[in-house]
Amino acid sequence: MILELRGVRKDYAGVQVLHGVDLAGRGGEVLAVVGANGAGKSTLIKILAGAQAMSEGEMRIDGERVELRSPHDAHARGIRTVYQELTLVPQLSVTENLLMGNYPRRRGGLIDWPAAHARAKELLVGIGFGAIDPRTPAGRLPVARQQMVEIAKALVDEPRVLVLDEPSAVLAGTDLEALFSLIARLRERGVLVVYVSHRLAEVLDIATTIVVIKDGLVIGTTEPSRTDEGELIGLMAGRRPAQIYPDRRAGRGEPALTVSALGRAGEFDGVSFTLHAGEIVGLFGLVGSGRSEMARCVFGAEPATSGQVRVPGGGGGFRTPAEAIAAGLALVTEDRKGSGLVLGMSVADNIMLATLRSTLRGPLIDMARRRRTVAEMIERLDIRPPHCATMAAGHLSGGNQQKAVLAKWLLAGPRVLILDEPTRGVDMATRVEIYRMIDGLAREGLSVLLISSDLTEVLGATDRVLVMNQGRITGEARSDRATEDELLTYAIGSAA
Amino acid sequence: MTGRLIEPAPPTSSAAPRRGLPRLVVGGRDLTVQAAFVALIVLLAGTAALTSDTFLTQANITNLLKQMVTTGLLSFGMLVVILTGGIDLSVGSVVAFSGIITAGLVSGLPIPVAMLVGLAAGIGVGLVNGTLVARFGLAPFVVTLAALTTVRGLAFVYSEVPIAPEDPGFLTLGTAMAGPLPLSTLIMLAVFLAGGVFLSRTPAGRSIVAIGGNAETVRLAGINVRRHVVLAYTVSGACAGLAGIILTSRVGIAQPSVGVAFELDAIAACVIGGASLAGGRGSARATFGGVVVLALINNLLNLYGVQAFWQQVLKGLIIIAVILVQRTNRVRS
Amino acid sequence: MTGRLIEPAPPTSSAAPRRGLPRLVVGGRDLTVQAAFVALIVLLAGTAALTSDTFLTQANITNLLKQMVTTGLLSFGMLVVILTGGIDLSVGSVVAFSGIITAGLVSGLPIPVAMLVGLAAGIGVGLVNGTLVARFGLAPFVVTLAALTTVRGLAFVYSEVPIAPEDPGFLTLGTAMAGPLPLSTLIMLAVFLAGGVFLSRTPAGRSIVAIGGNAETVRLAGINVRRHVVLAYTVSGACAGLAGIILTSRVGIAQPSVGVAFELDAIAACVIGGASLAGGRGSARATFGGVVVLALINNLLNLYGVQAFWQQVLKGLIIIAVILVQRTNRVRS
Amino acid sequence: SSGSNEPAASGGATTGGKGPYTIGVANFMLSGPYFSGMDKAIAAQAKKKGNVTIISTDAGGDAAKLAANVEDLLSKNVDAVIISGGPLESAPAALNSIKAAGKPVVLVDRKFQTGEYTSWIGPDNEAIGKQDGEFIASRLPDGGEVAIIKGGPADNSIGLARTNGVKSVLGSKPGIKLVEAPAFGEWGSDGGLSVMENLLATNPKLAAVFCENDAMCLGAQRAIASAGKDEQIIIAGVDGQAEALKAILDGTNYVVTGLNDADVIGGKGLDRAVEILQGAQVEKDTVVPSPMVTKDNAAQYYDPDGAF
Ligand SMILES: Nc1ncnc2c1ncn2[C@@H]1O[C@H](COP(=O)(O)OP(=O)(O)OP(=O)(O)O)[C@@H](O)[C@H]1O
Ligand SMILES: Nc1ncnc2c1ncn2[C@@H]1O[C@H](COP(=O)(O)OP(=O)(O)OP(=O)(O)O)[C@@H](O)[C@H]1O
Ligand SMILES: [Mg+2]
Ligand SMILES: [Mg+2]
Repeated sequence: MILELRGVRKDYAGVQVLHGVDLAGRGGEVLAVVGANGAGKSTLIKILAGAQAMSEGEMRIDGERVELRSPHDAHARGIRTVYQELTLVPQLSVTENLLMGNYPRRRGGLIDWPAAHARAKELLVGIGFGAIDPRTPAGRLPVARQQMVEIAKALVDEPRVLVLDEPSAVLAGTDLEALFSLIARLRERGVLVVYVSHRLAEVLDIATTIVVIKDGLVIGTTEPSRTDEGELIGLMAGRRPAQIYPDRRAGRGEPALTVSALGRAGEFDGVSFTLHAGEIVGLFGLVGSGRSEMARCVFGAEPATSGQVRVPGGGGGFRTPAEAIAAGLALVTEDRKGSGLVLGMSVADNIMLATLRSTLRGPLIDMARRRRTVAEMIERLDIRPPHCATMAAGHLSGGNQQKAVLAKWLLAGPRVLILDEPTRGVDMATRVEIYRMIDGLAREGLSVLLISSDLTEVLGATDRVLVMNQGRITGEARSDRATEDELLTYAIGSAA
Repeated sequence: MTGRLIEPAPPTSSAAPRRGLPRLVVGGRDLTVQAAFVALIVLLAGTAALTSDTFLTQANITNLLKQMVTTGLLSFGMLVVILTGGIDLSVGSVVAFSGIITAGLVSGLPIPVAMLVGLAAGIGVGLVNGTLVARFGLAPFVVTLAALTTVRGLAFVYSEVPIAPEDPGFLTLGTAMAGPLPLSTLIMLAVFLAGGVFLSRTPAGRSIVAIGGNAETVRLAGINVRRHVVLAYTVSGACAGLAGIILTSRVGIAQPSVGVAFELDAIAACVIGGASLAGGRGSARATFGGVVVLALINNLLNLYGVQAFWQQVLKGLIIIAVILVQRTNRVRS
Repeated sequence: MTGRLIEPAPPTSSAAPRRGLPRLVVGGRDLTVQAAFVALIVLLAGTAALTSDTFLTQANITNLLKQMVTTGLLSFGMLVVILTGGIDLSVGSVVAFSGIITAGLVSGLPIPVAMLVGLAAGIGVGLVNGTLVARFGLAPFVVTLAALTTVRGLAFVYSEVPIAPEDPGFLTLGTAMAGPLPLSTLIMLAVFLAGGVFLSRTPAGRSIVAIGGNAETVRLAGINVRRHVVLAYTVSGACAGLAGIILTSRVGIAQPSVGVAFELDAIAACVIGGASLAGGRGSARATFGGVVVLALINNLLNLYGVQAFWQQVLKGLIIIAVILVQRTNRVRS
Repeated sequence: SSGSNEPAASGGATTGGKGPYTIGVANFMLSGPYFSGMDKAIAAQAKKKGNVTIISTDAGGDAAKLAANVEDLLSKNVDAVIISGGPLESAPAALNSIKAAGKPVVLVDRKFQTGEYTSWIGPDNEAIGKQDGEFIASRLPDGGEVAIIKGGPADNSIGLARTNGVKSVLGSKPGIKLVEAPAFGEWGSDGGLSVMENLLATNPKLAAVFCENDAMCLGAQRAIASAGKDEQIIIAGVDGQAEALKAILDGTNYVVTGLNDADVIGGKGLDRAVEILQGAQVEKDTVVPSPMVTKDNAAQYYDPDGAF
């Protein structure tokens, strides 16, 4: 065994998060850790990385008991970690991010930059990302590229244990394939890969061992050959969902939003589509295909440079989000932390943010009414913990944060709801709830645009799917007839 | 989240919580910070009362109440700006500017009109600051630093020499007593009360707090971020203008050189009250507590007859001690 | 990344690049900002040369060179602190403190020893500031604000009255010429050169820049963040100490009251040089440019005989104009 | 016109005859009514003369800036420099560079402790303090508590001289107890007000207060009035600020000030500089007498429309 954990416990300010986790892995294994949002996966990983101290328990490396006091200790023991959140320094070049602290030096101690860039290039080529220019500031790369830089960074000094916390959340298509082939090569070299993901299909694909964590405890250890998605979800959530995606009967109503020939220089161009009341339309594409930018332009968050957006009744061409909201639009952005929530404010404040004036009595907010409204939303969306209204939104787990964002927008009573990657980083059980919720909203006459990089989801949860590639719509298909291959062809083929 | 050292880590960080400190939880709310703060004030005041014959005399209490008015008004305005994640260094200059304008106009105009013009001057500076920050995206520190210089210059351009309005009615605002309380203190209290309600119970107030937490989220929620930022600087300008008028009325003479470094006390009061200079955290009540603590420190140092430069040395050390204590008590979970 | 209004969005944001402005790209690097900056300096100096007979005289150029020394030294130290995402408000007080200590010791000790002790005083203040910020997690603004007060007090505690060292050798540092350049200017240039190399070509320098970009990442990379933050404040303290010694030597007398508001000019120079107060962005070269711009502004206002108070008014306006121009030219995304 | 960078071999006047002259004024700080009054008086006198151009600079209270401003003035080739040094103890660098340029320098108000200057015109601050002290003593035949409010900071030797003057007289008078305020009034009315408020709280029996300038006295007077003690406490100041003269003239408890007339000193300072440029032999140090102003003679000095 390279790595063993025994009876690991962890509490945050008295709140127990891990209740005695045991874990063991050999070189050449891919140890997948799955579990619902808030189950404690990231906490476990931070302990492995030396970024958090365990409250109780022990860790052994090669059978020898060790205590990791800092990430540095972990590095010294050959453990490298890629965190769930991107940790690059955006202002610094890729080279600096990769080599941070370990630069080649000249005589006299000064950093030898040409040598450093060469070394960085070599590392990138080594993992199949030679296309990245090591001199670019990391913050200027698309997120998928940034994720690859994160991974390259973890490989700089050939670790024996590589810990990956949801690395695939921002990857798709060829990038994802590159990651999997990299993992395969690392296995051959005898590296232990600890892999956390909510995408059960890929877990079943690449793992050698699957560990299921629930509420801070290991409740099952299995192998891909002996289980399936349904069973894993059942273990994680405590009950097995009858069905992941609700049955959709495409009950198409009047047009609710018409986008014609919309474009924004350098981002996307000539995008046209119509959303109808009561339908759920998927928007598939590889990361970087311009979907998010397009959605932001429709919503008035950024100006379009060409084309039009219209809603029935003559409105459209929104210059600000406020105008879009007034016309019945809502946008759940892909970046919860950056543009979905005010993390330091209470859940109640976040839920009320788009409808601050809805509970006014005279010039003042009626606090009692506000409390009731918030309580209703928390109950309706089953946001947990149930008494979270006064908690800081940043303390909620990822899935519950996403629900809080949804609650905010549902209160605004939109007619068109745009969801940009609403299930990214969200566990399966919660996803099922979100799909159900979207379905319910559509049945009430809402029109939904679901942007997703997850093929199964985009086919399962929608009525029809649009596909975007390099800033253009390159295909459209009915969800009940299309195949994953068909969508991928639209998404990858050249956008003529 | 980019890590920054300006502030202790926000709640999402992985920083380990402090242990071992007893917590005071009432009705599910952790009151340790508030309790520690009240305890600090009681401790300061208690020590003072026990060790100085003078502290509890009516004269001294009245002094204390009067002397906190300027810092108090400036602090509330500063808080509003700090909540948006900004800062207003120009308040001291605005105090001088609005004061001298008001005093200059009293001879020609009815007193209330002159005062309104003085207030308008403060509001004007706030509007310009806010516009430069919100509309042109300039760093608040530099914008208001430039305003500090420019507005001070303008005060001198308006009048290089002090102006003493003759009309005794002009002195009412700063010197009259309303029952046991000085009128000016009452005005400051009213500003804090109204301001507290504004920040916690109006859409605009909530928006300002939220902007400091995450401006992009607020913008995407359909709120006009720019307008609210401008509003915040305008409130600060108005508070500074009001402070200038009251100070002039209290002193009976307006000097273009008044108010140097006033901004530092105002910022200190906010921070002692637990406001985060990164924005999004801070309350009117706690800021008022900060004002009281600062006033108590000054009053005590004077009562004990501590020499001026030792006062400086001690004041700095006490501020550090206060924020250290406060930080140790902050709930982080 | 939480959205904040302190700064224009960092490069990770989705903000679109500005269009329509001509860009100057050389060897794949966008030089527009640098070019605009050099253009600004050339413009200022050119206007001055054309409109004032005096500007290009050797006497005036020498003045200009001497006058930028204090701001220059303070600005470099300030830059290092700003890069970590902090700020150092105490530098003006440190100038007074180290100056008066050095002057006080000159009579008893050899001049170089006295100067070293003065420098050590500055370093000491920097160490304390850095420790309070890095180890206790206190907000840099408040820590150094408290230090501003305390250290000023200490300067007075050391000597209430100015000290004029009799030894003429003491004046060398501040007044001697090294060829065409004042010795003090040469020292400042050396600090900027060495400092530039430190920031761009040593692991410690890179760590400081990275900490301002994302301290958590740097910590996770196994780099001791605290130690580097302490180092940054220590560099600032050392620069301020050196500035205090040179200033005393230049003026010929040490006053405990010297240096009030010096921090503001230093911060302004950094920001004019494009440093971000949120940390992680800024360079020694550009900061030096900022120092030159500020010195030129002061020199020009004097050469044209602008009235003192109007100088203040104009200085603020020019600073705003400069950062507006600079912002318009900044490349984003 | 970049002629005179070379240090002249001998100090003193380089120009004879009647001008025209350019004279540089280096103010240490203008942000006080007394100092800006001085600056104006110099300019007014120059205008009266007709053939003198003034270039005025402000160092904003920064000694290094003062040195720099002087250098700027010299590089503009002014014929003479007037330094209004305010609270500045000494300015060796500025004086050295003037000397190196071979130009005459006239100090107004402030005489520097070290360095060479051509001529000084100013008040005797200690004498003003003594004068105030004597007057207070005469009004308190039975003794009493006398408060002192200083302007600060501690290195301000103008204030120190004034306070020392008062102390030297009152310290030896039987029955008189001196109470020095711990905090500084910072030379402004607002500071004088708060310092006085605190004094009143700690010392209910005060019979008189001396402030190092009139601005602080005006604030102190307001505090005394608010406390209802204007019958009990008399006030003594220094400078002759218009508002103070008016208060004395009106017969309030503001009973005395020492006239430190910026108009007179500034005007004489300019005259002195011009005389030197014209080659006249002049007195090195000239003390401008500071008459004591009380209710009896205040009318003679009070000019409601005067600048200061
Ligand atoms: N710094 C912290 N302070 C307090 N509670 C925390 C902290 N970090 C995490 N938690 C709590 O610990 C629990 C486990 O969180 P963790 O991030 O390990 O979950 P996870 O399994 O990685 O979830 P996800 O799938 O959403 O990433 C959650 O309930 C979370 O709210
Ligand atoms: N090639 C690129 N170069 C620079 N920035 C990019 C690039 N691709 C995407 N971005 C930016 O990165 C952010 C996150 O991008 P993401 O990869 O999600 O792309 P996107 O354009 O939003 O497309 P999609 O939502 O279809 O994936 C977006 O704000 C986008 O502007
Ligand atoms: Mg996680
Ligand atoms: Mg996207």
